[in-house]
Amino acid sequence: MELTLSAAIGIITASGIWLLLRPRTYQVIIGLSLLSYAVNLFIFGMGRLRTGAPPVLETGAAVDPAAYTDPVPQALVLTAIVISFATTALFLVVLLAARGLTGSDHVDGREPHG
Amino acid sequence: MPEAALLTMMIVLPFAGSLFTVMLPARSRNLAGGTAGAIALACHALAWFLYPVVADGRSARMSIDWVPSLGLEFSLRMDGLAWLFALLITGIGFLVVVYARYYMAAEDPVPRFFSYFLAFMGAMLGIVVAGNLILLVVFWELTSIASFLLIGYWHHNQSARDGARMAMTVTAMGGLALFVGVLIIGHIVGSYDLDRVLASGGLIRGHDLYVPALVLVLLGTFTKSAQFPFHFWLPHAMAAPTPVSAYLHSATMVKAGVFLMARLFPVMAGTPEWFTLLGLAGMVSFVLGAYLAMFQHDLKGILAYSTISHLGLITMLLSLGSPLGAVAAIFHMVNHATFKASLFMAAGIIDHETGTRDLRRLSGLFAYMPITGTLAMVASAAMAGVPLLNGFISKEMFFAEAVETHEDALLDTIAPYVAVLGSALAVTYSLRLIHSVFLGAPSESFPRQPHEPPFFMRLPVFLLVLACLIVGIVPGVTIGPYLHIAVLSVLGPATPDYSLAVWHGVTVPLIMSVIALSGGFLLYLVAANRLEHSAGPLLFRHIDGQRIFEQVQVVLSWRLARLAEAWLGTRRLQPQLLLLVSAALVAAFLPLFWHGFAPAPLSFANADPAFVALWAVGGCCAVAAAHQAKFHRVLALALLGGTGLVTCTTFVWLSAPDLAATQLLVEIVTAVLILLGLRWLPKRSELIHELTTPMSRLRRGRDLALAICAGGGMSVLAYAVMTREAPDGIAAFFLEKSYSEGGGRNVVNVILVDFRAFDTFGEITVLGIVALTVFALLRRFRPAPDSISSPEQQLLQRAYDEAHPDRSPGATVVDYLFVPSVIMQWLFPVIIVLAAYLFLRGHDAPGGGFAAGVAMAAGFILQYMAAGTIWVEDRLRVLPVTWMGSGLLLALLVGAAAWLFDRPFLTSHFRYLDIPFVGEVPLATGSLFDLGVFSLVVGGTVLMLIALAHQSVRSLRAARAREQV
Amino acid sequence: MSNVILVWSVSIAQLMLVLAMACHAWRLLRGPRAQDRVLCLDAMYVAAMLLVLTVGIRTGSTLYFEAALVIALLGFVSTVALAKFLMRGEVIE
Amino acid sequence: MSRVLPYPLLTASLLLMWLLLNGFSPGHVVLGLAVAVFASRVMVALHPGKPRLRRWQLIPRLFLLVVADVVKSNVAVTSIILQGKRRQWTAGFVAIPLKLRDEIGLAVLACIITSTPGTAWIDYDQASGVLLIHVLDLADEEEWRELIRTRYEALLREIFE
Amino acid sequence: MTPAEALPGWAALLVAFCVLCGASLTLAGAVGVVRFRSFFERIHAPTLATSFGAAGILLGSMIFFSVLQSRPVLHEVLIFVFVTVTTPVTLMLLARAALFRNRAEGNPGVPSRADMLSSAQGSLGGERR
Amino acid sequence: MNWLQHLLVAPILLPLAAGAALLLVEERRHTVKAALNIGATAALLVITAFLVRLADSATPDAAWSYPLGAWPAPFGIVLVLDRLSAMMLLLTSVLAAASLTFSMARWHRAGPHFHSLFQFLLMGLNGAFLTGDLFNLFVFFEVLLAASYGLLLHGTSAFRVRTGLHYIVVNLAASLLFLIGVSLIYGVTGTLNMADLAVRLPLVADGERVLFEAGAAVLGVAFLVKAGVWPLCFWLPGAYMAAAAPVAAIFAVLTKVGVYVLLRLTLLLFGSGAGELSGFGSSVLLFGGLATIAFGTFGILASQTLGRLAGHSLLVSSGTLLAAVAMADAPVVSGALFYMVSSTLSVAALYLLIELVERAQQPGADVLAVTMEAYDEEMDDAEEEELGVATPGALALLGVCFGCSALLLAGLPPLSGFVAKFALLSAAFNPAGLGEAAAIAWTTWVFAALLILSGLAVLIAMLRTGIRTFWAPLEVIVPRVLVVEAAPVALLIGLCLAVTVEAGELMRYTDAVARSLHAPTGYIGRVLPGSAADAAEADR
Ligand code: NA
Ligand code: NA
Repeated sequence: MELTLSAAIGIITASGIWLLLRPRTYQVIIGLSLLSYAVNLFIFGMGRLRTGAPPVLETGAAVDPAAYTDPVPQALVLTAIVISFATTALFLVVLLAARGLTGSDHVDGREPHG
Repeated sequence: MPEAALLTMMIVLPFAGSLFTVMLPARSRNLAGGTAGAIALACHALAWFLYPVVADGRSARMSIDWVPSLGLEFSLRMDGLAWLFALLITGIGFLVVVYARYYMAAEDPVPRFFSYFLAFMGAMLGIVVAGNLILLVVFWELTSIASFLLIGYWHHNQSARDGARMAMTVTAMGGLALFVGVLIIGHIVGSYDLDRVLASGGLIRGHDLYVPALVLVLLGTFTKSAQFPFHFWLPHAMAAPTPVSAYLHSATMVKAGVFLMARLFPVMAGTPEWFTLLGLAGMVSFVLGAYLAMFQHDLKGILAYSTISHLGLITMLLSLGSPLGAVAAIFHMVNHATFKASLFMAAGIIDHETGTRDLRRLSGLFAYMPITGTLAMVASAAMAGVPLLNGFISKEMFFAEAVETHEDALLDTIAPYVAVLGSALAVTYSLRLIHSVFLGAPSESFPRQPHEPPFFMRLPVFLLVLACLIVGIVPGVTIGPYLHIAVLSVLGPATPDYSLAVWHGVTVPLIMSVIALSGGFLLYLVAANRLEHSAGPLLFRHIDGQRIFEQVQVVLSWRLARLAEAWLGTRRLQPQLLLLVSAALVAAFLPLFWHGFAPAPLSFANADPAFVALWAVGGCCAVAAAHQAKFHRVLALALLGGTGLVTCTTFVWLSAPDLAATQLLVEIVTAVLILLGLRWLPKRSELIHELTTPMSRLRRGRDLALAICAGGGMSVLAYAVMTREAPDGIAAFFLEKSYSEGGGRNVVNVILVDFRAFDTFGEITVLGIVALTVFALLRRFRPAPDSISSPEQQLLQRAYDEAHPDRSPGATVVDYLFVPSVIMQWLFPVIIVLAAYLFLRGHDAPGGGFAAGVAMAAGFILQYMAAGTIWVEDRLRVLPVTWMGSGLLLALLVGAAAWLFDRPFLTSHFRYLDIPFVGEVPLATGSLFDLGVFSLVVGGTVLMLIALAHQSVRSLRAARAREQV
Repeated sequence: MSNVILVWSVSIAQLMLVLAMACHAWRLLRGPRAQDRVLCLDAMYVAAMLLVLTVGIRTGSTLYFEAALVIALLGFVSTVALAKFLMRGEVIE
Repeated sequence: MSRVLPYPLLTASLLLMWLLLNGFSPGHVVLGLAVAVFASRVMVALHPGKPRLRRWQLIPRLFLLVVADVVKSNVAVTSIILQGKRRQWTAGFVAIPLKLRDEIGLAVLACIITSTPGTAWIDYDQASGVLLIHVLDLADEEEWRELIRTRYEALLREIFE
Repeated sequence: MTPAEALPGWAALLVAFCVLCGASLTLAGAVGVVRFRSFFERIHAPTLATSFGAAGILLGSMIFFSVLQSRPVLHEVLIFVFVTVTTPVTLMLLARAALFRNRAEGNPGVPSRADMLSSAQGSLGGERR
Repeated sequence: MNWLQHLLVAPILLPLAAGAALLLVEERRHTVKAALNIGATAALLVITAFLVRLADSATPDAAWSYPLGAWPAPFGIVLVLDRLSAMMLLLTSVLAAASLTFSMARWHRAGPHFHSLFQFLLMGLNGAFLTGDLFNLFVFFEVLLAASYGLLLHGTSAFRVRTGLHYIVVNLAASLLFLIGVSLIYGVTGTLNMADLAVRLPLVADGERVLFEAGAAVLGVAFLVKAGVWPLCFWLPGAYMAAAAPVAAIFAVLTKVGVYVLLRLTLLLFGSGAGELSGFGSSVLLFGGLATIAFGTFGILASQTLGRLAGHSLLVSSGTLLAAVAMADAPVVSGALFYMVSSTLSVAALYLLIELVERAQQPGADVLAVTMEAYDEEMDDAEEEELGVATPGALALLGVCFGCSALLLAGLPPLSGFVAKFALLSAAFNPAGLGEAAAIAWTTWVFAALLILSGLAVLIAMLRTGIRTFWAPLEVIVPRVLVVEAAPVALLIGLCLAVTVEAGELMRYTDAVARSLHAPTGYIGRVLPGSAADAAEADR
């Protein structure tokens, strides 16, 4: 489980970084989205992996913390999801505006010469 | 009046006067001049009031705390040397003010001039009376600034601007060096207080840091005193109005440098380093200045180079480190100030009267202005060191010191010869000045008809020349006591016996004087004609100090800097990101390499084959998305969706139902958003392959390697942490208290709306801000020309509809959406119910305000897709900004309600309410807070989606408008 | 006993569902046309939803139901957007 | 009544949905009713055509019919897929002129055709009422036309028109 | 997996059967997606998953939870309804888009609108005859 | 709970409430919006000034904490007010007041929702300064960044959008690093509270400490991006130049957030009491800081426009601060804080001034100034007349302000820039205190040299531009300067003057800040009542 997820995080990160380093704004936005998946999974993993132990209490009786997975990283990921959604939307619009104003979808707003 | 008050007033008055005059109207010459003169005179008087104190051998002091923790005090301290200089500064200052009042043209905005002048005077006074080295540096730089303003007074002239800039750059640079030097002295001594520094001579000279400190201090003094090799700025400062030159280059500015050397003489002098550095600079300046002065055609040019030369003389004297040398140096400072000030003023008169300062055009002026001529001649004679004038006496002392042996060094050996040579050259240029300007046939070609200037313009010259004479004839009675006070304050117990007299008998110095005078005279006889017509100094003709300075400055401060900036930086995004990723990679792995690190052995235990397969799919999608994003945008988006889906499934698999639902919803909305945007991006086809050069392939290889490294790094870190025992952290608290104190069973949700509700607060604010930004950006959105027209598909379909008589325009799209839109519309209330469901059960089960809000927004967007913007907005009034504002305020109010119970912000409250027939209903303030979240999320998400969607409508409208025109 | 039955059957079912997703992913990559890809994405959503349900059965928890519900009701929204984009070049007119 | 509950059937369905989601309890009936009424009232704003159910008693018959057909076609399509190259099939389009005009009816027909593996709704021409479907295993075009028109269209027209 | 232990054997078998059936149908559909040669053939495959594939697993889930919690757990019905209602929307939109794209590129094998109308006309005519 | 304590959360809630309320006001009602914004900012100014007094009145190195939601730290989020955060709050609200006033001339109408974004930016900044929780810090970073994106793009233009894009991408990437760092730290230590982290660190096992270090390093990179360290700073000059003047002015404090956090965390977690972790990353900070100063210096010299010059001088000030943080001696830190106040105020003043100055310039004058110098072209060979020209009042005022900014940024006397440099260098040369013999490290020499040279570079560059703008033109374009535009510039420069005069008082304050940063037990004790640190504090 841990190995699979680590590998997955690595693969998504690598794909995301490859795209982040590309010259087209669309590649960058896809890259950032991939990276935010990777980071979300990473944060999530920091609470360690458990199956069948969602942090939703069954009863109001005394709680055994060991019976549930760590809820904190989940809360952090939720916050991170929202923020990355917002920033993705923003970046999208900025790249559209840049494309509109500069006429190019290159990240520098102009086609590389040569 | 107590001495402290006198001292303070002396510093405060000029600055106050400066502030006052600068506010006067441009034409109020008399008021401005009067103020300046009165202040100069007042300060002069103040200095005299302090005479009793300094005459006693004490020093007047005042001190106010400024930054006590750093040893910086605003302390003033007037000893003999300072007092003598204060007299000079204020006295000559007063004379220059009188002179300037008549010199400056009626149209000149004089108040500004006098304002700068007073500021300069204040700063100069500050230098001499500063009791703290840092304070001295402060005043030091102030003189640079004020002189910059004064030199650049006629700033519409290129030469004034250049001269001012050069003076400022060079002297400020020196000032900064001095600053560091002073810091080092402070470090050595442990204090910046002048008294303590002056008492620590041995400590300073013996310290490891003596040489750096000395070099830095000398950088300051040499630049200020225009000593070789920093002399070049001074001639160009002549672009200033002549009163400025008269002031700056006689008694003040340039004297600051030698003053400071005299000031630090007791603590820094007497070492070989001091001797060599000062001696070298002084000698070269002395001879070179005199040599260059000979060749000048500009009256002020001669005076400027002569100033360099005389300051070189003073520096040489100080270099010797002998008490007598110091005495002579101080004496010559005073003498030089008097005759040089008067000469500058005379030059100004000539310029003023004839309209030129060019020696080649001036001739026989004596006939027109005999009085001025006489005064100028006497002053020149003083400059040349003619007996019975003050310059002679100090020069005699100079010669006497030059022949003494101080150090066993070459410099010491050649000193007498250099002294004689320099003095001879001084005689030559003085002769040339007098001869060329006043003697000879009266020229006819003056721009203006010359005559004697107004009395008050002549008066200052007269007074100064008178001083030269009196001091030259009876030095012991006149200047003697005052000089002694100054000398005592510098040398203290080491003060030697010396006598100020015209006649000491036939001594070596006298012989040297004779040689110099006659040699200079002979030289002038021989070379007069050549000098008159020379195109510039021999050997130095092509060396233009200004040009070299400008070239160096341009190379260093422009070409080199640009190169460095381009080489060390970039304005392109990709290298920046490359650096960022590399930095992160290095940062994360340096500690691991450093401390040695072994992750847990790879283990396939509890690896579920389905899970592995799932990630095989997800990983492929990610890699493929990376591969395809350039040409196949839609495919990349779909692949991204695939990865996202796998991620969501993973969350489900690993006990995070909240995350799964939220991530799914967000992904759906994000996909729609990106698709909305895709319409405005340029078409890109795989057919148009960009040129692949070896370089670009290399770059891609590098990026790929970095990406793989970064991915591997993340894997290693993730694996390392996940395979370790979880720390005993804060999680247990949340699990234990969630139900009992937070009133909810969904711990994640309770964390979000209660334990860490503040995070949520911030997070929804981010969403709101972004929505506002998106809205603002899109309101001014200007699509690129090639994407303004409708998409190709729509054009084709419209053309088809128009070509077929049985089709109404737009029939294709109507048919296309006919049945689907029915379903999509009927799903709207269903989605509302779903949102309500997600919202209400959030506290106890997966869901919550955020998920509900996004679901609701998805419902909205579905309607937009089904029927178009106009259709929806005809029917639904969506006020997203209001939703956002209300949501934030609601959340805020819920949080703030805790204040009513004197609890911290966001303190929650919950209880189970027993409603008849309905049963127990949980009520938590957290839910209300969540309602605020819901409201904001709906508003924000919808605002973004709608703002994007509206672009199509806008361009449609624009297109229609164009068609109509 | 019933545990063994369930674990095995659900595990096998999960593997089958993931394989189904893999098939879809393969077609998603291969195309050849955009419509094929979009179709596969939609199908993947459904398969993922079923996978989520099986996770629920396997862990005996109804907490994952919401995720499945969300896919069922809203999963098609992005597919609709994609389809409209293919047809009209624009998602919202 | 129509102002308070503009779409009673919709409201009832939404209430049912609520109760299915939350479980049956008096509290949830009240709450669900509130949510359902609210959602229905939002629907008013969109002004969709109000569905008329003429003969709702035919719905179970339609349902059973559909289930039977879906089972059959599931088997058929699965067999086509699993037999692979050993089995030949011809896929093709069938254009069917429809008389059914009610949009809800058409939507239901679309659901039925789509849910049935082996048939897919491709296009519907509103002006002429012609429906284009795609059939995976197309033996006889006319047979399919008949099937759709007699089995489903007729029934749907009875229910909705 | 403690909760499953409480399940009677027959229920476990039933659930296993339903789930496996559903999963197999879904897999079959996916295989179809891979195997079919054209888009219009492929469009038939996913409906295996959305009809009986989903039904199987949903039924399994319903049985499982109903037995486990000793009360009818029926909310899976909703998922079925939603899938059934939403799938046509996607498929219709997608199919029509594909039709348009094929027509616009002039690909053979897809009927033009005129073909479609005339073929329908023919059948109507046949009826009239 | 003491009502004073509720005031701790006011710097966050007040802007939030104002920003939200502003959303409910119609876009066209500029006056109402402006009035609301001004009111909120003024109130903030008063509150933060009060908080400074509050923080300063406390016992030598104590802090006030505010547990949000009444959940005890480290579980809940806690706000912490100490001298440092109070000072940053006040600095922020001063800048806010100045740039808001300036924007009243025209910028506030240049695009929708300026006022809300402005208030949200303040909220983010204040939150970042107040929070005692790492993840909450991330959230406030995002708030302030999101608002800064919006403000940067305010009044859309091609250049703004182009540089804005770079700004956004780089900061998004940095935010991801932030998340990675925070989560790694959580994964290793199980806590998010900074003080709790300091308490738990010594208990972390060796193998895990390495992972913690990796997390801290990644986090550090994220902060360094925000602080603008070389080579992660290339986005900064362009983005800030592109921003509207009042926006750029308030952005002057954005880089300081990064520095603030680094300062806070370095001394809290890696201070002298941190055992093996003591001094972690300080060499990176030091050399990064030095390199940043060097790069900023080159950039200043190479800049063709004032905007770029201002941006690079921000880099210089960041570099200076980072290097000073790395030296980590209390007097240096104190000097650095003084320097931070002075340089932030002066850069902000310059950013405001640039817009006014540019109105007085012929287009392209800056470029011309440099090329003319470079190619030694004389512009006017006309006979030079020795006659002065009267300067119009507005231009004279701008000239004075410009001169003051030049002095401030170059660190020349008599303004606070000089005192700041003196404080820094004096402390760097005398780490053990003036008069306590201690060797001067070679890095200190480099630091001093760079600091001096950067000042010189500013001087040269600003002389170049200033002369060209105020002295050279024969025909003077008299810019229209409104009082609301001149006043904030004058205010900021006046504050620098006040800082100069009252340098002793400010240094006393920064000394106290530095002392308490170096003895974090007081901070920890206040955040975590009942912890070991608290007990130690009680013993003293
Ligand atoms: Na000698
Ligand atoms: Na002559």
